[in-house]
Amino acid sequence: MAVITYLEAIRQALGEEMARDERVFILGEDVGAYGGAFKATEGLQERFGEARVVDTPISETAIVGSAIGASYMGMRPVCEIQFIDFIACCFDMLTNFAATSRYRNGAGVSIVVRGPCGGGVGGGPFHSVNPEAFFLNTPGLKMVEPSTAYDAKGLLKAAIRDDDPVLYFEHKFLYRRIKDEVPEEDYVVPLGKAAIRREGSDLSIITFGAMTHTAMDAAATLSDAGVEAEVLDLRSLAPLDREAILTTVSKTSRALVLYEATRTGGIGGELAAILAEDAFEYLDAPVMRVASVDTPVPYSPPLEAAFLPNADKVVAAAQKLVEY
Amino acid sequence: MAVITYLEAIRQALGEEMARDERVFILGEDVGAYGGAFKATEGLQERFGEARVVDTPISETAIVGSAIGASYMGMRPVCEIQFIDFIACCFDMLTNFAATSRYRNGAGVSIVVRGPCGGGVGGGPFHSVNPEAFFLNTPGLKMVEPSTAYDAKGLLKAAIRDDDPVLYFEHKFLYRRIKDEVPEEDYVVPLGKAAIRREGSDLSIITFGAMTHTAMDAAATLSDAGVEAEVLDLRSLAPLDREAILTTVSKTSRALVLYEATRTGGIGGELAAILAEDAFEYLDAPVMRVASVDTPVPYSPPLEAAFLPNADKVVAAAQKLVEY
Amino acid sequence: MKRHMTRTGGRSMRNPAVSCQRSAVSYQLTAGLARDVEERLTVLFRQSKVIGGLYRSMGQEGESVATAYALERTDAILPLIRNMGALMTMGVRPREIFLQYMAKARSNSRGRDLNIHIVHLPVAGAAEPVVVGPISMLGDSIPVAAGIAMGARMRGQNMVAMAWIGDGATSTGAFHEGLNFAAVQRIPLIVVAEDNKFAYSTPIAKQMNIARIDERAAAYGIPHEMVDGNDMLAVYDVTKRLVDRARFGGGAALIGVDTMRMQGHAQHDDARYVPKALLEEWAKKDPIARFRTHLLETGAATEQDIDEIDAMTKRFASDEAQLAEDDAMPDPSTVTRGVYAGDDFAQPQVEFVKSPFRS
Amino acid sequence: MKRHMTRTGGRSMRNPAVSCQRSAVSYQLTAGLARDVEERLTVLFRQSKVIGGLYRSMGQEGESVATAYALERTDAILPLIRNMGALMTMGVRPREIFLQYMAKARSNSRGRDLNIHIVHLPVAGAAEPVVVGPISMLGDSIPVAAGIAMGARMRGQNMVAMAWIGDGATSTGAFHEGLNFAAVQRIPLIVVAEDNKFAYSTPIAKQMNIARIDERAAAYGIPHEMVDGNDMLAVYDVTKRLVDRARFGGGAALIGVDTMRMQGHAQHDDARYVPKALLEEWAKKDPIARFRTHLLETGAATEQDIDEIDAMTKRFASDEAQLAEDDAMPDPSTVTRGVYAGDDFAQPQVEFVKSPFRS
Ligand SMILES: Cc1ncc(C[n+]2csc(CCOP(=O)(O)OP(=O)(O)O)c2C)c(N)n1
Ligand SMILES: Cc1ncc(C[n+]2csc(CCOP(=O)(O)OP(=O)(O)O)c2C)c(N)n1
Ligand SMILES: [Mg+2]
Ligand SMILES: [Mg+2]
Repeated sequence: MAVITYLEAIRQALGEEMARDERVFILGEDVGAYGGAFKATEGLQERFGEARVVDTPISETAIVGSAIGASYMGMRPVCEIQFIDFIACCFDMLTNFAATSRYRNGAGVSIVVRGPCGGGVGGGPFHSVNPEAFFLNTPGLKMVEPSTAYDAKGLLKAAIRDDDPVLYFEHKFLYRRIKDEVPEEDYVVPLGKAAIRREGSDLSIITFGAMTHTAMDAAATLSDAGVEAEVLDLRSLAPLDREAILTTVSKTSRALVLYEATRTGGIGGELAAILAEDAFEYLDAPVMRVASVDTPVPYSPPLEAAFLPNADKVVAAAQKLVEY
Repeated sequence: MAVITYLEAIRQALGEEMARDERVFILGEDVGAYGGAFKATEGLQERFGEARVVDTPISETAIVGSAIGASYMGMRPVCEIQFIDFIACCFDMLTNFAATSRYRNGAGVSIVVRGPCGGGVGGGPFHSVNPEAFFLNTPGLKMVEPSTAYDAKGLLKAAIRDDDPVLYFEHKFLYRRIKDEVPEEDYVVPLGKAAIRREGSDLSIITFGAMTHTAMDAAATLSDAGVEAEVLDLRSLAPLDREAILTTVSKTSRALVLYEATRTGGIGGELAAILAEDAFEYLDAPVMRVASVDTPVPYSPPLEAAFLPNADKVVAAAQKLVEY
Repeated sequence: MKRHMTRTGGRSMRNPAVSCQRSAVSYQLTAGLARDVEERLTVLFRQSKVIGGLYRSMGQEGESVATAYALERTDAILPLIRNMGALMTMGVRPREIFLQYMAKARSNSRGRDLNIHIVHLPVAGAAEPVVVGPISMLGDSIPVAAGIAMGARMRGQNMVAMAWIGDGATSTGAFHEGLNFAAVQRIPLIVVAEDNKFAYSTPIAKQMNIARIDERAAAYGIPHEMVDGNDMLAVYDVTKRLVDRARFGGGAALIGVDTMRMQGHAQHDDARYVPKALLEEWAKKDPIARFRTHLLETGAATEQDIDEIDAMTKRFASDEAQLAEDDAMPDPSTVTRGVYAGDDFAQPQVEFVKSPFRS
Repeated sequence: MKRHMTRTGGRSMRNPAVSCQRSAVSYQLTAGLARDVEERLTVLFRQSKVIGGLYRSMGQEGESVATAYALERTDAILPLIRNMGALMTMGVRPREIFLQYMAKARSNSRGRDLNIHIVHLPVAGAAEPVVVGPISMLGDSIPVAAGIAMGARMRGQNMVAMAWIGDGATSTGAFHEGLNFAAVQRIPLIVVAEDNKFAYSTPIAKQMNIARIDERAAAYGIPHEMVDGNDMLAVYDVTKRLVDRARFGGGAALIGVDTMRMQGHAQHDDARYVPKALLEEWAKKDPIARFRTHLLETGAATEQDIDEIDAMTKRFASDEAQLAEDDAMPDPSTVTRGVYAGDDFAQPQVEFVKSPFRS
């Protein structure tokens, strides 16, 4: 096993899938010789040629739309959105064309749309978004967001091999900060499966992406105070792993939902609804949401720090929850 | 008081606001001489001239973008999206430009974006959407959806006078089917305020738009069976009237959330989360969601009927809820 | 502007011999069939058997047929609502259209999607076209068309993709992004931009500030040409040249067709915003009547031949409609099926007819 | 392509007398100031005092200054990240830029938004420009610019809006929709399309298939012209003519400027994908050095005059930077404020300087 960064895991997944399957190709802005704004595609054009690593114009709708067309011809395109915020510019193509195609005419769309999401790096209102809730009400799309290098690689491979459109959000805060062990041999992390990152009996922290690490930090602090939190990393946001969610909450009877997007209208609502419906009998306390405050993502570090969830906020909420 | 249709109420609101305030103008596809696909702007170009009722190219991003620019110059544009499904084509302009402008630079964006939403008329996957959840995770936007002619007029006037971007969803099923009394004199229905449509003590049905009528039908049936449902019509979807939501649930201790969009990732999640957080102590049963099934909107009438919520489905869910 | 016939169908000075290999009569057949299918749909619409709106291509059948004729059977088409002619030309069986419009169980979309929103992705080696019907969001099929042709190239297929687009839809961002991308990548994509004078009620002058729709392509550095859309021979010639060019590596091109939508946007629209004089002028240039005259004058067919063709297409359209009418509505219990892979169920394949409508 | 000076600044055959009323020296001042402000920013960036990326306009200051010079003080500008020159020309006080880049409390966005994302909507009657900084989503400022000019016209103001856009950003759907709308509505919008050879790492040949960026406008039926972007006099002349035309009802126009981005996309980008020869070629055409030569050769200024100007702009830039450095960071407790009307709080207005940078 080698220890690699989250970013390197993504790069490896792309390279290995392209080597494995000649139908896989990459398109996006600056993905070629430059290797992408964050270097996720570095070296791939050199290795696989210009036909399979395509530098596109600044045209997110053309990127996703042409990927849909190519997938109809049996290809497996991977679209890079330079910052995931620009996925707003192809919202129509994704939600109306890609998501509905199989249902309408049995014409599956095997594309991956990936890009850096999330804040914490002073990116400001247009380079920091967590867009999962924009897409959660559109049946036909799948969504994943890894928190580890292992998952980054395994989920991306699963996404590329999947026959449905998959949005793959990679948290830019983790790119070079997170390193972990990744097997040499080929593996996938199946879509739709969450992972327990820490066992505990007093409350469940349900989260994903960069917030998984925040949850782990909070759990360590809580443990010092005698509170044992179980941390569930969702990994897949659509479909959600309902079983894993209900299992942890049936064990702990207390649920804290942690996500980095803004609070209102976020994925925490869906999680709360699932718990309200199916875990009502288990719950000894209200489901709590810890999320960013309801504003655009501010740029200045003190503002962004106040905006984002952090371990302290999670600890405070968790303590309230266990004292309930 | 005159009895007018929901559609006529919209037309009157537009005409009266244009007469009242010369900064109000309309732009959209076929809104001029033709009077709009559903005739909501009929007669307005004749009355106010081509400069104030502007037929645009098929360019939703230009419609909303130029409205933002005009609003910076002090105008109050009302954009018509021919079917609200096409709002996906200006998702970026709305969520990134309009929604953030005031927060970023104190530059308010006083625009209204209105258009027909919803199903039940055989419109198929691209002419039937209920898009509220797409926008619920974007702070800075307001959203309303009337269920009566009275509200259609009063909410549209409030939206036009509001200093923030307001998405105004009008349910096309109601256009000519709903008629009610509307005062002769000027009035507004304030944004952010829900309305109790029926009092009851056994459960609360929280809903809005066309589903309000479905809820009322269900409540009548339930009443015959001895179950008294309270029906809360949200009217505003952003911001939500938290107080009204908590008040009704504290009274009935049972909540059924009814919405026409597809179930997963819909506004019902946010409502469930609010109830989970703030009404946990009041609740005697799990919050139930009744919504459309998780598929694109199918076109054929038997499929669409199976897809949509209806009074029977609400009655069945309500009965489960009160028996819980 | 390219024109082969005089405006009413007589032989023009520049009229060369029919320049395609296929029999001229087949144009007449196919355009007539397109009109007859729509006529049947109009009857079904009046009988409330069509669900939702009915969009006619009356007056535009000629350009739609003649552009598609320039393709090979295994090329890709991305028609819009008014491209019944293209569908008929590629051999889509009329029953498919009736099934769709009546939202039947065995329609290609199984009653899930509207009118001509059909998709056909042939199995490898089949002598069938790729057909990707539109989604309603105008413009979106242009990037998708670019991707189809690019994907085919990657897979080593020598395929051309043809996409039709209305004057109004050329104002969308998706059109711009898709065609620009195709131009840069030299993708074999042919866009047929239909100036039919209106986008719903909006006259073309409110849609674009250029005199000729084909100038839209000037921003992309690709060949573009304007053609009399109601002159099937001229349309074919121009299109064939650009299709061949695309097929042999020349890249994308745009053909502007000058035509006229002779009915309202959809059946509910009485189109009173269209000046009467304009309709009268274009009525004289009806592509089917014009081609009939042309066939007679050039001796390619007799009155009797053509009457027989007319009777045949009418009968065919009505037989096909009947088959579709007899089909069941979808079973509501299927509504949740097939959103994701692995849950697919009985997908009706688009059927094609070969004869007598295409050589 | 319009060109007034020889490539290195000497008098060209076609060089007319300086055709603007304003003193030629002020170009030098303003372009120099733009460069000096960015030089200071680079220092602050190296000191980690700039938050996030720093985007330089090195090599492009000339076109940015000279286009803006063609506007009246009360017109509207919609600059992109590389239009420091336009901001200086319209008199935006450099401190505003430093405050923004350092994410300070009293910056126009109160630390909420990046770099030059500032907005100024003057109170009625103020002799100040409308300034609407970009949002990051490229292309979006074009429809907004159209709306500003349309809104101003509705309010009876005789205003021209000018928006800058990169070669890459002309590929966006928003650009197409916005400029097409402006063309149809004859909106007084001037778009300056900057061919600086790259969009991030992507060469212009992968962005568009046309030889000259101004051909993008051919699809909209508006006047378009290409100009040597590093020749300030030529840029001014072309722009002034089209601005005047727009102001008097002639509608939108596009100016293509031929220039070169002399540094990486942002400071983190070493731009090794840019051929050295290209940089060397363009280094000789530096707009500021060229204009210096021009001033000397025409006798409009002496070496000493120009050295004084240089010293003044450098001092001004560094004084302004200092003021901004001394400002506080935003108070985190304000984070939730001002998302909606009614909760607005202390909005720092953009400050303008009048002299000596504009007559
Ligand atoms: C993005 C988008 N906006 C609006 C519409 C609504 N709409 C449907 S057809 C139509 C007019 C289309 O005109 P044109 O492109 O000229 O095609 P034609 O109907 O004339 O064949 C409009 C506005 C749409 N389908 N898609
Ligand atoms: C819609 C959108 N997609 C992608 C980006 C990411 N991005 C930022 S700057 C840039 C390159 C811009 O190039 P160009 O328009 O030529 O302007 P220049 O930087 O050369 O001045 C890209 C791709 C963006 N800002 N907006
Ligand atoms: Mg048209
Ligand atoms: Mg550039």
